[in-house]
Amino acid sequence: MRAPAGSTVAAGEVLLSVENVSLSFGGVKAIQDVSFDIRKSEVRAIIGPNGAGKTSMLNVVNGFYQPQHGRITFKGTTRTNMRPYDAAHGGIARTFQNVALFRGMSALDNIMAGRTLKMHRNFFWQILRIGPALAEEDEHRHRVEEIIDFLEIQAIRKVPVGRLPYGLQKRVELGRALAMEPDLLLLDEPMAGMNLEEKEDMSRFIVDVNEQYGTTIALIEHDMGVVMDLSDRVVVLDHGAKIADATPDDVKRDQNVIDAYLGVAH
Amino acid sequence: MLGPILETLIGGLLTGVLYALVALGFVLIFKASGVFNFAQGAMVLFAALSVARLSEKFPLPIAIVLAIGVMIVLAYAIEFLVLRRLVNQEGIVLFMSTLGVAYFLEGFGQTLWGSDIYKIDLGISKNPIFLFESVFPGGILIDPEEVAAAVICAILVTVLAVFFQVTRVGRALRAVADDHQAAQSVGIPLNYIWLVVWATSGIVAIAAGMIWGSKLGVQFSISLVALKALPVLILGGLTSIPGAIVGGLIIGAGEKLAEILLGPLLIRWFDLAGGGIENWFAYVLALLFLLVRPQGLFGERIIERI
Amino acid sequence: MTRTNFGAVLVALLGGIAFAAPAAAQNEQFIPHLVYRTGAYAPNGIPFANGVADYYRLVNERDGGINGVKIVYEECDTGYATDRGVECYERLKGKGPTGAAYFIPLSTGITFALTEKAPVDKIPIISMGYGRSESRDGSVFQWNFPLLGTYWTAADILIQHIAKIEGGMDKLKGKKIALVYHDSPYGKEPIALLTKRAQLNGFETMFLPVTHPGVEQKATWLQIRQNKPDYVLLWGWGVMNSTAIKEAVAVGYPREKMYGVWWSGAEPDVRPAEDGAKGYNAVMLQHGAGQFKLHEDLKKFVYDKNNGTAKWDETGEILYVRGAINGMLGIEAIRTAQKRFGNKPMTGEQVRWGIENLDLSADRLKQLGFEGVLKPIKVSCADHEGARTGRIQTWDGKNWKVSSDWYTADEAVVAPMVKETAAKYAADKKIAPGCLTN
Amino acid sequence: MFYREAGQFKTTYGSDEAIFPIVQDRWFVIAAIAFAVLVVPLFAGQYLYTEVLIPVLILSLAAIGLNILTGYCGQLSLGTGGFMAVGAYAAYNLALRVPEVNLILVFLFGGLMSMLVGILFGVPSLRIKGFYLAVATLASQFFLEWAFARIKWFTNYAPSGSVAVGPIELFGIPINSPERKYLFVFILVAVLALTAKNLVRSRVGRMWMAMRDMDIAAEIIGIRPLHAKLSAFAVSSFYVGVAGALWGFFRLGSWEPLAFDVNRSFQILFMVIIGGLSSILGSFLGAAFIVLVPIFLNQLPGWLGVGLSTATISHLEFMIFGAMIVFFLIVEPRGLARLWAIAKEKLRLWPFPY
Amino acid sequence: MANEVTAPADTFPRLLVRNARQFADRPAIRHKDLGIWQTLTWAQVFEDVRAYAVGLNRLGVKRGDTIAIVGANRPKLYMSVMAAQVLGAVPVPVYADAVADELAHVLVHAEVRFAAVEDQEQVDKILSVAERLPKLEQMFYDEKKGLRDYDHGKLHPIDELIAQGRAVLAQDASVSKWLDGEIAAGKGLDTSIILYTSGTTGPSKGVVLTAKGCIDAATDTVAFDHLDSHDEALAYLPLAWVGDHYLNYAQGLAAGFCMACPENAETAMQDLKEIGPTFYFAPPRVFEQMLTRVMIRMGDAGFPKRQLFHYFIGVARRYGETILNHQPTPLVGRLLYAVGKVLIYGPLMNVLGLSRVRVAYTAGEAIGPDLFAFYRSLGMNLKQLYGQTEAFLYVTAQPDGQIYADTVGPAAPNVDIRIAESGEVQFKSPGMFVGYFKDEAKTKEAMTADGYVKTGDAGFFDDKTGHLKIIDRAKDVGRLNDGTLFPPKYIENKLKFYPNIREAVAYGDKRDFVTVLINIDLTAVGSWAERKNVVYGSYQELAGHALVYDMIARHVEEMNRALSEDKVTAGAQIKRFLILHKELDADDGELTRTQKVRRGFVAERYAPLVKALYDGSREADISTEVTFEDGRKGIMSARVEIRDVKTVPVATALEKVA
Repeated sequence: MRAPAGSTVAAGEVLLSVENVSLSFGGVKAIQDVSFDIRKSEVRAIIGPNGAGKTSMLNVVNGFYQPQHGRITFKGTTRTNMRPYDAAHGGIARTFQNVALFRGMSALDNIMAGRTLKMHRNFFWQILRIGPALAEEDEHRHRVEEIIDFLEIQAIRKVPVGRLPYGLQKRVELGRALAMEPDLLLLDEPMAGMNLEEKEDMSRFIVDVNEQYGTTIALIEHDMGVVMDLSDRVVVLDHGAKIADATPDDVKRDQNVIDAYLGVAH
Repeated sequence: MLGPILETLIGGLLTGVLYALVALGFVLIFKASGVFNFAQGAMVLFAALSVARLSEKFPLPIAIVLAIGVMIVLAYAIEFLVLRRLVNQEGIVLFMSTLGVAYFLEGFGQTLWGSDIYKIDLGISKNPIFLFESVFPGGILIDPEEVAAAVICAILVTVLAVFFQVTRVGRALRAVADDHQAAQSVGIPLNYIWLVVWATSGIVAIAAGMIWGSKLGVQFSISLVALKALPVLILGGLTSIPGAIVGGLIIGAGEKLAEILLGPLLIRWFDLAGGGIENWFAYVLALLFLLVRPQGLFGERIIERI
Repeated sequence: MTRTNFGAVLVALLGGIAFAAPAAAQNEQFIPHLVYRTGAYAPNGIPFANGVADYYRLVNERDGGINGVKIVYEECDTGYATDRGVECYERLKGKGPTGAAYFIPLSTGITFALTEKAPVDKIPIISMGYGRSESRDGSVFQWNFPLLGTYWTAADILIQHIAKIEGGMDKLKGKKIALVYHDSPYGKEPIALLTKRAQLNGFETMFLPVTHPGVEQKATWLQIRQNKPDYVLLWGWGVMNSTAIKEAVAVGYPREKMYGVWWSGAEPDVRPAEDGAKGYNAVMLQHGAGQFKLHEDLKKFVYDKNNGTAKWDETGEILYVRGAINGMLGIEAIRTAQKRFGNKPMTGEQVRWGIENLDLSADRLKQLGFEGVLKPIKVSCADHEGARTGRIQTWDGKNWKVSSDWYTADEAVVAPMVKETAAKYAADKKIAPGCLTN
Repeated sequence: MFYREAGQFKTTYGSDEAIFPIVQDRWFVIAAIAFAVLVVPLFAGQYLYTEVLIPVLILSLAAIGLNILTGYCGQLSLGTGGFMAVGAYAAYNLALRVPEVNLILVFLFGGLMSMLVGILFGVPSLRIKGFYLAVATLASQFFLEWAFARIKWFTNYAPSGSVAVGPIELFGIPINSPERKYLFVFILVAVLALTAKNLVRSRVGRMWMAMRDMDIAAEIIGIRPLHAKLSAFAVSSFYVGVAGALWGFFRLGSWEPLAFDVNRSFQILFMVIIGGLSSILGSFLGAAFIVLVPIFLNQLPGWLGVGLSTATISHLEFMIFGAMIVFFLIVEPRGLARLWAIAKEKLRLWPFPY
Repeated sequence: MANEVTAPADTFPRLLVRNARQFADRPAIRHKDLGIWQTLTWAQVFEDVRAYAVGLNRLGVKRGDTIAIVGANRPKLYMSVMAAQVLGAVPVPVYADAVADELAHVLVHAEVRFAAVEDQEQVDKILSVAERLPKLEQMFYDEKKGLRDYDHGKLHPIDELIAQGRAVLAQDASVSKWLDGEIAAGKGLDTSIILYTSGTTGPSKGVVLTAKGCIDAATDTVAFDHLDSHDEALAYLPLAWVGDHYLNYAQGLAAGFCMACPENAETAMQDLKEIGPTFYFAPPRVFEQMLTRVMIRMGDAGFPKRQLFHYFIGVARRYGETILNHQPTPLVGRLLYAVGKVLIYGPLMNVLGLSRVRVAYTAGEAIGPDLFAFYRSLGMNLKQLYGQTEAFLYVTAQPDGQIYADTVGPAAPNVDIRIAESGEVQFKSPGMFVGYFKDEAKTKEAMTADGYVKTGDAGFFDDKTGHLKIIDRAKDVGRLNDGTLFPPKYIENKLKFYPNIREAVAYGDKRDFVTVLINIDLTAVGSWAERKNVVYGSYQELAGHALVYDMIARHVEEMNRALSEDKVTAGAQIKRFLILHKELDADDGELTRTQKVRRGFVAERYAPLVKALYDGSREADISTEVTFEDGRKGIMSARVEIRDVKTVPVATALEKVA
C-alpha cells in the first residue's frame, strides 16, 4: 500500500471544506447550514447525539445525498451534482455503520473489489487472462495481501464474509476502503457493536492508517473515549446544526456540547 | 373513428378487469408472504377445472363451494409442503419454487380432472349488446360476459377490502405484509396467515377461472393467462390491490387500443407480416411506465437507506 | 472450464441406459406415433391419436398384422412443441427391427424440422393435410407426403367456394377477405396463395395473426368488426378455434361468413361455442364426421374386446376419423411396399417407395371400409399430395353437415407456386431435384 | 477421499487463483475432457448426440449467459429466449447474405447482435430492480419474438416465417454428422465457458458481484451502475446469442420464433437456479438436469415395464418435474453446484464429516 | 554429505556456503506471507545473509557478541541467526511468548548487545525493561507495522540492513572478501549458539553449544533418517527450543532441506496442511490432541462412515505396524490394509497434513502406547527419541524397523550411554554442550568427572530389545511410606493417555498412598457433555460435575487395574483423586513454557487440596491467583470434590497375572 498519489494538497492544508450545507427530506431537516473543513492528514471526528445528522453529513460528502444548499470543495474542486462513484474516483472512501460488505464474496474478493478503480486492463485481456491482465491481477493481489497483513486477517482471507463475526466484518470493510488508497477516509461508527478488545484493535488500525499512510480520516463515533484519543479536531452536530468545532479537549468543556448530550431542551 | 375507439376502449377496460382478477391473486400472496407466485396461472386452471368437472355432477353453486374447499386444501398443501420448508429463503428461490408448483399443478390438474375442454356455464348471454346505435354507426359493442366479469370482480374486490380492513385476520395480514418479523414477534402465526392468503388467492383464482373458463372453455391454455397479468402487476405495483385493478384497466385498454390504432400503422410502415402487437405492447407500456416510477403505480416507494 | 464434462459423463451413462431397451422381435413393423395428449392442444390431439392407434390395433386384431407382420407402435408425446417432437423423432427413429416406418408429426412446426432430417435418416414423413405446401413436389421433397391436400389446396378450395357463393370468380373483385391465423408456419402457409389469388381475382386481403395459443383475440375481432371483411378465413388450431368463434359471437360477426381450414372444423372447435357456432363452415379434408363402414370392424375387433383407446361415442368425431385415415394410409403404403419388397417388416426407405406408389382405387377404399369417406388417391413422384379435392361442411349447432359439392384446387394457380417455391428450397439447400426409384 | 492436498502449496498468485487449484481436480478435468473428446465418439449414437449432448452443451452456454446476468450481477431476466432468437436470426442472416463468412464469425456475429440488443434492453435495469425488472425483461422476450415473426426481412421473406439453414462447413470441412456437430459445439462451449470463468474471477466479475451483493456499497467503491449492469447485460446477451445461434444451426436446422418463446426463457432460468446461481459449473449441471430429467422420466415407465398411457406419463412428467424442482430448492436452494461443492468438500475432508 | 574440499563445513556459515553452491536453486526457506508461500533458494538465502551480515557489522556486531533472537518462526529471524554466525557472533534465541521479566533475565544473563526481533510487540517488551538492559545497543526488527514513529536511533528494520549491506557489497569488492574471510575465520569449536533451557527447575540456564558439535550431531541424524534436500519441514516449534534449532535449522543446513514458516499462529494448522512436510516433529501432547480431535470429529460422522472408520482402524491396528516394519503379514491383512489406505488412512493423513511425512519424531515425554501405535498403524513412520538441550537433542533415537512404544531406542549414532549406579542415565555425544553460560558450578553439577553428562532421568536398558527405557526424573522417583516404588510421571502419563484427561499430577512420595490432581480436557469432555446433554457454563462447572467425576473415576479404576498387573507398580495404585477447577497454565507458572507440569509448584499452590487428599475430607476449598490472557490478575475460588477409588488388592492382582 502506498500513500495516495496525485493529491495536490499538502499536509495540514484544507482537503475538504463543507460550506453552509443544508439537506432535508421532505419536510425533515437533516442538516442545517453546516460548515466545517477537514485538513490533510488529520483525524477529524464528527460527533453528536442520535439523529444529529452525522451519517447524513457523510452521505452528503460522498455524494449519496445531494444537499439542497451549500458548497462542498474537495481537493480544491467545488462539486455540484455528484454520485458516490464520482466521490470514489476523487479519492473518497468510506465504511458504513451497518457493515456493507459484499456478502456473497470472500474477504479477499471484497478487498480486491476495492481496487476496481485502480485496475485498468480492458475486458478482452480479462477474458484471456494472460499477460498484462494477469500481471495486473497479481500486482493488485499483492497490494491487497499487504492490507490483509496490515489488518491481521490472514486466517480469514478466503472465508465468505457472511460467515465472519461482526468485528472481523468491520475489519474487512476497512480493508476494502483502504484498498482504494483514498485521500479521505470516512468511517461511520467503526467501533459500533464491538467488544473492548476489538475496539482496541480497530483504534490501533485507525491510528496506524493515519500515521503510516498519512490518510486523512473523518470519523463518526459514539465512544467518546475513542474519539478523544484518536481525533485531532472534533465537529459536534446536534439536530442537524453545528454546535461546536474544536480540539477534543475544548469540545469536552463546551457547554453547548454538554447540554446536547444531556438532552437539554432547545 | 370515435365509435370504434370508444368501443375498443370499453372492450379493453373490460378485458382489463379480467387481467386484474388474475393479478389480484398475485398481489395478495406477494403482499403477505413476499412470494412472487408464478403458480397463479396454474391455480386458475386448477380452480377452473375443479369447478367445471364438479359442476358436471353437482349444481353450479355447490360445485363452487366444493371447489373452494379444494382450493383451501391446495393452499394448505402448498403452505405445508413447500413454503414452510423454504422460510427465510431469498425471493428468487421462492419464485422458482412456485414455478415448480405450477408445473406440478398443471400435471396434477390434468391427471385429476382430465385434459379435454370442459364447460362452465354461468348462464350469461353471449350475444353482444349494442349501445348508442344512434350516435355511432354500428353502435358501441358491449360483451355481457365481460360486464358480468367486471361486476364479479368489483364484488370480489369489495369483499376483500372489507376482509382486510375489518376482520382480525385481515389486520394480522396487513401487519405481516408490513413487517414479517415484527408481526411474528407480536404473536401473529405466520404459517396461518400464509394459509389464509393462499386460500384467498385460490378463491380469487376460482373467480378468475370461472370467468375465463366460461369465455374460453376450461382447458390447459387458461394457465397462460397468468402471463397477461404480469405487466398489470408491475404497472400497478406488486403490493397494491388498487394497483392491480387500475393497472389491469390501463393494460387492457392500452393494448387493445394499440392493436387497433398502432398495429395497422406499424404494418404499413415496416411492411410487417401482420400486427399482433398487443402481446408485447402491454409489457413495453409497463416498462416505459416503470422507467418513470420504478415501484409501479401504487407500489411502496423504495427508499434507499444506508 | 470443463468440469462440465461431469455432465457429459452423466449424460453418457443415462444415454447408455436409454439404448439398453430390449431388442424387438424380428417380424414386427415398428411405427412411431407422435401424439399430444397434453398441453394446450391436447383436446385436438387426443382424438386424432386415438384414431391412428385404433386403426393399428384393428389391423393387428383383424388381419394379424400387415401380411403377417405385426404392427408395433409407440407413442411419444410432443405437446405440439417442435423441440420435443424432434426429440421423439430421434428417440424412435431407430427402433424396431427395421427402424421407424414413417412419421406422422401432426404439427407443421415438427414437419418443418423433420423435413431437414428425414432425407438423412431415410424415413418418410406423412403430413396429411398440413406441412409445407410445396412439399407435394416429390422431386425436391422426396421424403414428404402431404397427402390429400396442402394448405394451398385448402385455401384455393375456400376461395372457389366463396366465389361460387358470390356468383363467380369475377364477383370476388373488391371483396375483402380476412385471414385469422395461428401465428406459426402453419397459419402462415395460406398467405402466399391468398396473396396470389387476391392479385388474380382482385379481392382485398387482411391478415390477422393470433399469438399462440390463441386465447387472446379480442383486438383481432374488434378489428374485424371495424373493418367488416366480407369473409373471414380461420386458420387456427386448438383453443384458438373455439375462441375465435366465441369472439365472433361477441362482436356479432356472422358465422355464416366464416370458413375454417380443415383443422378448424372439428367438434372441439365448435362445441365450446355452443349455439354461437351455428352456421360456421369449414373445408373438409375429404372426409366428414360420423361413423361408417370401418366402424363395424372397429367395434367388432377392437371396442367389443375393450381394446379401444377412445370412448366408442367419440369414434365418429372428425379428428378421430382423420386419425384412422392416417393409420390406413400408412398401413396401405407398407402393404404397397411389401408387394415389391416381400412380406416382411419394411425399412423407411421401402415405405417411402410404398407411399410414392400408393394407389387407392375406389374399390380398394371400399374394401378397406372407407367408401364415401375418401376419394381415390394416387401418389407419384411429381405429386406427393395424391388428391386435392374437398367439400365444405357447416355446423348446424349439433352436427357437421356437408354443404357443398366437391371442389378441386386449381392447378393453374397452385402448380406454378409449388414449382417456384420448391425450386427455391432446392437451391437454398443445394438439393438436386429428382425422383428416387427405390 | 481422492484428494491428497497436503503438499500442494501455492507459491504464486497465479496458482493460488487457478480455476482448479487442486491437482486431483485438474486431472479429473483433463480426464473428463479427454473422455468427452476421445471416448464419447467411440460409442455415442446419434440420439445421444443430437438429443442429449448437443442440447445440454448449447443450453449450458445459454445458462452461463443468464448466470452472468442473474447469478453474478443479480439482475433477474426472463428474456433469455428473445436474446437467443436474436443470436439465431442474426447468424442466419449473416450466413444467408454473406455466405463466404467463416462459421465461427457467424456465431460471433449472432452473439454481437444479441449483445447490442441486450445492452438496449438492459437500460431499464438502471432504474428498475428485482421482480419488477424480471417482468420488464419479458417485454424484450415478447417484443423480439414478435419482431422475428413479423419483420419479413429477418426470415428472408419466407412465406411460412420459418427459416432453415443450409449445409454448414468450417474451413472447408462440412459439419454434417452429429459427431462433428458435437465436437464443434463442445469446443466452442468449452472455450466460451473458460472465458466466462476468467471474466467472473477478474475485476469485471467482482464488479458484477459487488453490484449484486450491495449496489450502494459498490457505488461507493467507485463502480458505476451503468457500467456494471450494462456490461453484464452485454456479456450475458453475447453468450445467450451465441447459444441461440448454435441452437438454431446445430439443434434445430430450421426454426420459427416459437422455438425461442418464453418457455425457453423459463427453461434457461430453471437451469441456472437448479444448477446454482453464480456458478459456471452449475450452468452445466443445471442444463444437464433440465434436459435429462424429462427424457429420463419419459422413458422410465418403459424400462420399468409399467404400462402407462402417454397422457399419464406426460402428466406425471409435469408433476414429477415440478416436485423435483421444489424438492431441490428445499434441499439446497443454492443448486446442484452447491451440492457438488459440498460433496467435494466432504471428499476433501474425508473421513471427517466437517 | 560431501564436505567442502577447501574448508571443512564445520560451521553453519560454511554449510550455508556449501548449500548455496550445491543446492543453489533448491528451496531453503519458505514463508507463507501475503497469501502465498514466498520461497527463498539456498543461493538467495546466502546472498541475503551476507548482505545482512555486512549490515550488522556496520552497526557494530562483531565476533563474540551475543545477539538475542526474539520472535516467531520467521525467515528473517533464522537469517539473523545465520548472519550472526557468519560474523562469529553468538545468537541467543528467546521464547517469543516469554513475559518481559523472563526475557530480561535471559538478555541480562547473556549480556546481549543486539537483538533481532519480530515486531512491535517484542520491541515494546524489550523497551519496557530497557533500564535493566544497559548493554543492549541496537535492535533489528522484521515487521514494520506500528514502528514507524518509534525512535529509530537504536532500531532498524532488517530489510534496511540487508539493503545497506547489499549496496555496500555491490560497491566495495573488498567487503565481500572480508566477509569471506569472516566465514573462513570461524572455527568448529567456537560457540555457535547459546540455548536457554526452559527451566523446569529454577531459572533457565544458557546451554553453550559448539558449531562442530551441532553439525556433527545433525549430520549423523540426517544420515540416520536419510534426509536430503528434497525434504520439507514445517518450522513451527519455538525458535528458542533446542528442538527447532536442531531439527529445522541444524538438520536443514546439514541436509539442505527446506523449512517452511507458517503465516502466523492462527493459520499454523492450515499451513501444515498446505505444506505437507516430509519430516515432522511434534511432542506427544500434539499427537494426542490431534487424535482427540480425530475421534471427536469422527464421533460426529454418520453411522456408516463411523463404522467404516472403526473397522479399518481395527484393520490398521492388526496389520498396520507389521506392514510398516516390513514384517510378514497375512495376504488378507495386506489387502484389507490396502483398501483401508485408500478409504481411510490416506485421506485421514491428508486431512491432518501428514500424508507426505517420511519420518516423524516425538519426544519430550512418554507417549501412550496406543497413541503411538495409532499413528504408526496408519503408516506414518513415527519414532521416539530421547534427548536434552545439553546433548543438542539426540541421546537415543529409534532406528527404522526397531520401534517399540515403551522404549526410546538405542543410543543415537556416536552417542555413548551408561546407566549410573543410582539408575541415572548418563551420556557422551558429539553434540553435547560445553557448559552452561557463565555458570561453572552448574556445569560441574551436570557433568561427571569423566565427562559424561548427567541427564537427571532414571532409566534402564530393556533386556529384550536392548533399548533404553526412561521411567522418570531420577529425583522424582519416590517411595511410599511402606517403601513401595512411586514413579509419579509414569502414573501421570498413563492417566493422560485417556483423552478426557489433559493433565494429571500425582503425589505419593513419603506418603501413605497415591493421589492425583486431574485436569480434564475441555474439548473431549465438552464434546462428551454435549452428547450426554450435560449442561455447563464454564470449565469450572464442567470439572465439578458429578457425571464427569464418575467418568474420571472409571478411568482411574481402570488404570489401577493396569497398574496392579505389574509387580513394580502394583503398590502405587491411586486411592483418591480430585478434578482441578482450572486448567494448569504456563502463565500462572504451573507449567513450563514447554508445557511440562511443575509438580512442586503445583503442590505449593494447591496445598489445601493436597492436604485434603490425605486427610479424608470429601471436599476442599481453594482460592488461587490467576493471570488472564490480557495479563491482568485475579483471584479464583472454588470448592473441589474429592473422590475415593477402588483399588485392586495386590495379591489378587498378581494371582490373576499368574
